[in-house]
Amino acid sequence: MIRPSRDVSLHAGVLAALLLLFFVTSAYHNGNLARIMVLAVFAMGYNFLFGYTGLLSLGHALFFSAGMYGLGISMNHLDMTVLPAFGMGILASLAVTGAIGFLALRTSGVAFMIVTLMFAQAGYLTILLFGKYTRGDEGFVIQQAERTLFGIDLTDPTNRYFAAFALFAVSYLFIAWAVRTSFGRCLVAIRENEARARMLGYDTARHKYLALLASGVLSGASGAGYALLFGYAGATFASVQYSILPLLWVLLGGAGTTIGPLVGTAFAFYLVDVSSEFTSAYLLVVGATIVFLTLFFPQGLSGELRRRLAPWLP
Amino acid sequence: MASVSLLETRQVCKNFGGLDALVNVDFDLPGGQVRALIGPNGAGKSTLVGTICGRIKPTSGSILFDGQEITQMATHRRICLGIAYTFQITSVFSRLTAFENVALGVRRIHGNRRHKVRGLVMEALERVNIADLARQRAGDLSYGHQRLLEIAMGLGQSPVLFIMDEPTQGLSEGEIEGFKELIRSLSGQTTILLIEHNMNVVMETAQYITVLNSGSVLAEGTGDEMRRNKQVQAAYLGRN
Amino acid sequence: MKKENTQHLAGVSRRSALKSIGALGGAAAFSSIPGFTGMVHGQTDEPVRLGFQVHRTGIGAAYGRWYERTTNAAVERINNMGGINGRPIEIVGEDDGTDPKRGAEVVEKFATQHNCDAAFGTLFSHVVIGSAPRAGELKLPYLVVSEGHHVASGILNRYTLQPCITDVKSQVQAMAPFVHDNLGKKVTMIYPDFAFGHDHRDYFSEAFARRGGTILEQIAIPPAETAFTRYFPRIPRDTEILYHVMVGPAVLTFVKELGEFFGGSGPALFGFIDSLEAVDMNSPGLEFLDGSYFWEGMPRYQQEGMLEFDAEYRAAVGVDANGASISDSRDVSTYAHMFGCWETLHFIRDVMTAAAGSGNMKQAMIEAAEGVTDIAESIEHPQGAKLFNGKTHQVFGHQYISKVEGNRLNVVHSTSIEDTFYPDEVDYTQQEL
Amino acid sequence: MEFGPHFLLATLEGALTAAVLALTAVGLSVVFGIMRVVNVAHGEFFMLGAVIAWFVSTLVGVHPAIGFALALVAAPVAVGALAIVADRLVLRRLNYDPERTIVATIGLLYCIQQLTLMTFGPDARPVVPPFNQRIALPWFEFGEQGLQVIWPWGFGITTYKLAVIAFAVIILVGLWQFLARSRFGLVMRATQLDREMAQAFGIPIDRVYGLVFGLGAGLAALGAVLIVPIRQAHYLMGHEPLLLSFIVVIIGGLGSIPGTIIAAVLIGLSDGIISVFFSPTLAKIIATLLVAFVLVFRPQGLFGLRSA
Repeated sequence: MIRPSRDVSLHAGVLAALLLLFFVTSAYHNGNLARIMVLAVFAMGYNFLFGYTGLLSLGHALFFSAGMYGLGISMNHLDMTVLPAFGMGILASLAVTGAIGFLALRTSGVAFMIVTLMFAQAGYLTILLFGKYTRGDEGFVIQQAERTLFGIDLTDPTNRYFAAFALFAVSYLFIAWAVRTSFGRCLVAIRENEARARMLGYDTARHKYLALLASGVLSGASGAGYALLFGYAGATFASVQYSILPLLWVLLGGAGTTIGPLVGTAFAFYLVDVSSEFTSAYLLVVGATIVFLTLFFPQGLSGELRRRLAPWLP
Repeated sequence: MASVSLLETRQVCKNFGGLDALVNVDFDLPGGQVRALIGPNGAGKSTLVGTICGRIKPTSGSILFDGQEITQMATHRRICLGIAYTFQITSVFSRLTAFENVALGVRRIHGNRRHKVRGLVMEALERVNIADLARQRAGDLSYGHQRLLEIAMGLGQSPVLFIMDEPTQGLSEGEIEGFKELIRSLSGQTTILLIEHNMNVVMETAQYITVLNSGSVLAEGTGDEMRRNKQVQAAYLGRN
Repeated sequence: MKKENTQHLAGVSRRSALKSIGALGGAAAFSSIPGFTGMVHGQTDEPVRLGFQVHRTGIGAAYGRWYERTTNAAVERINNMGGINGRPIEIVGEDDGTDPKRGAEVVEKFATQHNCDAAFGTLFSHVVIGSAPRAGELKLPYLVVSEGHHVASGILNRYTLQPCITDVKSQVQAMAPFVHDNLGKKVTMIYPDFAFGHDHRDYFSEAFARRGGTILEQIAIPPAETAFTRYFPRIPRDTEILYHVMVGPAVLTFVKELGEFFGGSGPALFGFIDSLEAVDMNSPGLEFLDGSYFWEGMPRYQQEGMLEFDAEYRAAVGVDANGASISDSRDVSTYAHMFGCWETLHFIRDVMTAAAGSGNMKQAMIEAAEGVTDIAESIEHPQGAKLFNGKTHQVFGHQYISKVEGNRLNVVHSTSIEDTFYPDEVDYTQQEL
Repeated sequence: MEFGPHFLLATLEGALTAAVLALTAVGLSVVFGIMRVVNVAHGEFFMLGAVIAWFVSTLVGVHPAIGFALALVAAPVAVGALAIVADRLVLRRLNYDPERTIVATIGLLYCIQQLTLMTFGPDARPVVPPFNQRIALPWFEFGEQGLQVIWPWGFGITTYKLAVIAFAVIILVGLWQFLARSRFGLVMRATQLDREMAQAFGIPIDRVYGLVFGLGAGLAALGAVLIVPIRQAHYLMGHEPLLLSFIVVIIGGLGSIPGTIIAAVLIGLSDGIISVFFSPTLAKIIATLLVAFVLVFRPQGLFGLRSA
């Protein structure tokens, strides 16, 4: 099969490159990369369910915002410090994913898409309903002074970068490891042919549930990380748009590949960022690029790389 | 009295929207035997093995495996007891390599121990003579090779009971010979339940034959007994 | 956690007495700040770069277009008058998609990529709140034109100011006396079910009750709703005044369905112009609004004998006497809000002028701004005189109430600045710069 | 307002929502059912219908009724033609791969929105209805003098809203007949059942797909033209009809046109009726969860077959 050394060197290379980029790029790109790394965790979580397990959810904004509000509300209303609040973010996303997964996984295919979409919409409206605590669409700020961890000021650009890097690295290595385990390979089997996987003796329902939990928790970690590092929580992040974005990032970057989500998130970010500098019609550029990519890079950027140059790409 | 049967079905019935597919089927399979399940089209062969491996829930009756009641047990748990099943319609993971197809079953039993898994997978592939195709995508294999891969997937699980639904369909003459060889080499180690249309294969491999007709057991016995059985002849000739 | 500061505006009466000294112009107010007078060295010809966060796409796009036109007009005027400390203003405009995530990214880009001296111009509250933390961390003066109560509520930071447009809390509470004394005692409120609407609900209800009125019912409309008739039966029969405010693309539907629902026999209406901002009063279906009242931040239709700088401002921006584009009379501006960009740019010029020569321009700008108190009515501040509160970073000003008469809005009342005061909720000057 | 009239009013408003939703959702349903693609840009076709209606009715500038009548024909045709072009240039080249069409139609969505923003602008623009009379509705009550007719405050509907409901019903019945009886309908059903088989029988699949995509988009545009005199044209208006029709199609059961219509009526009415009993946002939450739970316990939709 695949020689492990290439995998390991790819993962090490990606992480080393991200570390190196901090020292060679400008403050502006540093800031962008910190953001991209945090959001790539969201995309990786999404990819774990969609790219590896084959379940297309349209409700991940809810898992992201569960983490975001879990941290934000714990800090602003319960006066928690960063670490326990981050734990609350994780717990909140775990609880929300656990409950929704229990119901939504009774369905599959398009019904799964709609059920997750509906639960996420209900979640979004619930955030508005409890505007007293969430400040609804307007959201709230997590004060700069409170965003410190072990005495480290997370709002400092360097610290922020490395905090984002740490979150990214942990998630990335988790995914890289998980997809190599027999659990991860079974997810791929479920994606390819669930009935057959069951007939090989795998409890596919349990596998899907665990995959959804992992996916939800990674999304929640990303949401909590975003709120923590950028100081804001708001209902916008629970809206449908933020369920479609990770799908888009993953498909652009390459579904079912470990580096796809990072590639896709970075690509989408810079596509908007660069094109909006040249034209106010940047959405047209973004839209046309997306259509172009789907026509000529059917498996996403890193999927295409795998197909053409590096079939071993995990 | 302690049961010597590995598999027993008791009064199994299955009704599909008013249509009786199985009627009070009592079926016993002793451990170590190679058994063929034959019968005309629509006799209920696939339905019966479906209820055994859990793809189909029986309307009534019970199924025992190794003395354990498994009628309500989830499919994957039955498989974990040592039942392997190859599909009638080829159902491989077409975008994964042949190696990975077999490895999935092996890993479920042996965990993710790289060398152990590699050894068992290659062994299974070699037994069906497609070891040289291990790195190919299953979907790119010829139909016959996909059928053999299905069998290798079952072998990889070292099953106690190996159920094969029309394994020789689509195989070439040479491959059928190899298949017969394989069954003979397995007999004694593994209990095999074979649904088969190719009478040549049945006669040469099965120690015992069960004939199913219109959802119930028509006759059981050795190949020679069945050949002579008037009812069996009628069932087949009546259709032809 | 946010500290409640119940201290009242110090010296309010003295400051409001200064209102009459309008002719002094903007820069006069700063002369009393020590250390900032007459320091003009360190001047360069480099343009002053101002990051302009524009709602070009998304639900704020109708506002964004007019904010951009107003901004361009103000920049042209300021540059023709010699710019800031002799340096021309260069606007670095970038779309934020009316999205808090992109908004924060854009602010970051202004600070670290474009080396802007300040950022300004954001309207939608969620974009302001999403972006402000980044502005504060990057120490980039961030001057918003939003109406939100976010700045004055104390949740933002020392680098965020709202110097030229009043906030919803002061607007809303200033309406209560007029509504109570002239329109009716029993009010039903309809507002969008998000923070902006909740501010209306909370602050108006409180002020109206203080005045002795009764709130009969509060009807919150879910966001992104496109059909409204089914909610109107919740309006109690004995409602004397229906208080309405709606934002977003469906505002016209809302107002039209309100008219169709009552069919000419409903309660009196009092609304915030947000319900009809950028909407032509001659639009089909709005006839029933005749005789109803609206709050306006700045009167859309040119008024006889008031707001003396209004005409000049209209000409500069390219808006006719009816608040529509000079080139297309059906293209109605967001007149009640967009003056904020014009005034904010002049404010930036004045504080940067006052801060000229100091080592850290951005810090000096904030300090200079915090020293501002009175803002006189002038061509630079055509909406009217204002009083800036350096502690809360929020400006206070006049509010206008207009009546719809023959498809135009005529001002019937303007509040005093004092009507809009409320106790301070924060003292940003206590925060580190 | 008293419960009775309130309930009836909410039902009437729900019926209006249902009528337009049915048209839009049937458009999505034929695309989804036959081509098996999720067209994320469906809402943008709806929006374009409204925008074109505005252009046609304002540029023609004669009597509003004539402009509107013209828009009723021009908008669906133009939008349908555009969809056919999009099918030919993009979807066909993707071989209707489910995942890739999602991404490609997201791209189309951005393009259409931005182009509309650049030409039509960001404002909500009204279209004058061809006729619009408010009809006050009566209510019956047992008072002291026995059964009385009362005219509750605000209890009414406009003639135009009633006409929209009627018109939508006519179009849907016509469409149903067309699909059930015409040759094209037969070809469509054959394609839906088995693409390969249909191809083997000499059905030009590519052309059928193009026409189906055009028909779907045209129906969305037609729904939009009908609603635009009530709800204005705006470049972001496609979002809600997309979500709602998507839901309706799944609840109705994939590819079942009668199922889609019944689901549209159920969703439209329940959205209206639930709003009578709960505070507005809570009503939305309940309506949303209701859809989720219907699918959790009946994943094939209300009228779909289990195997689907």
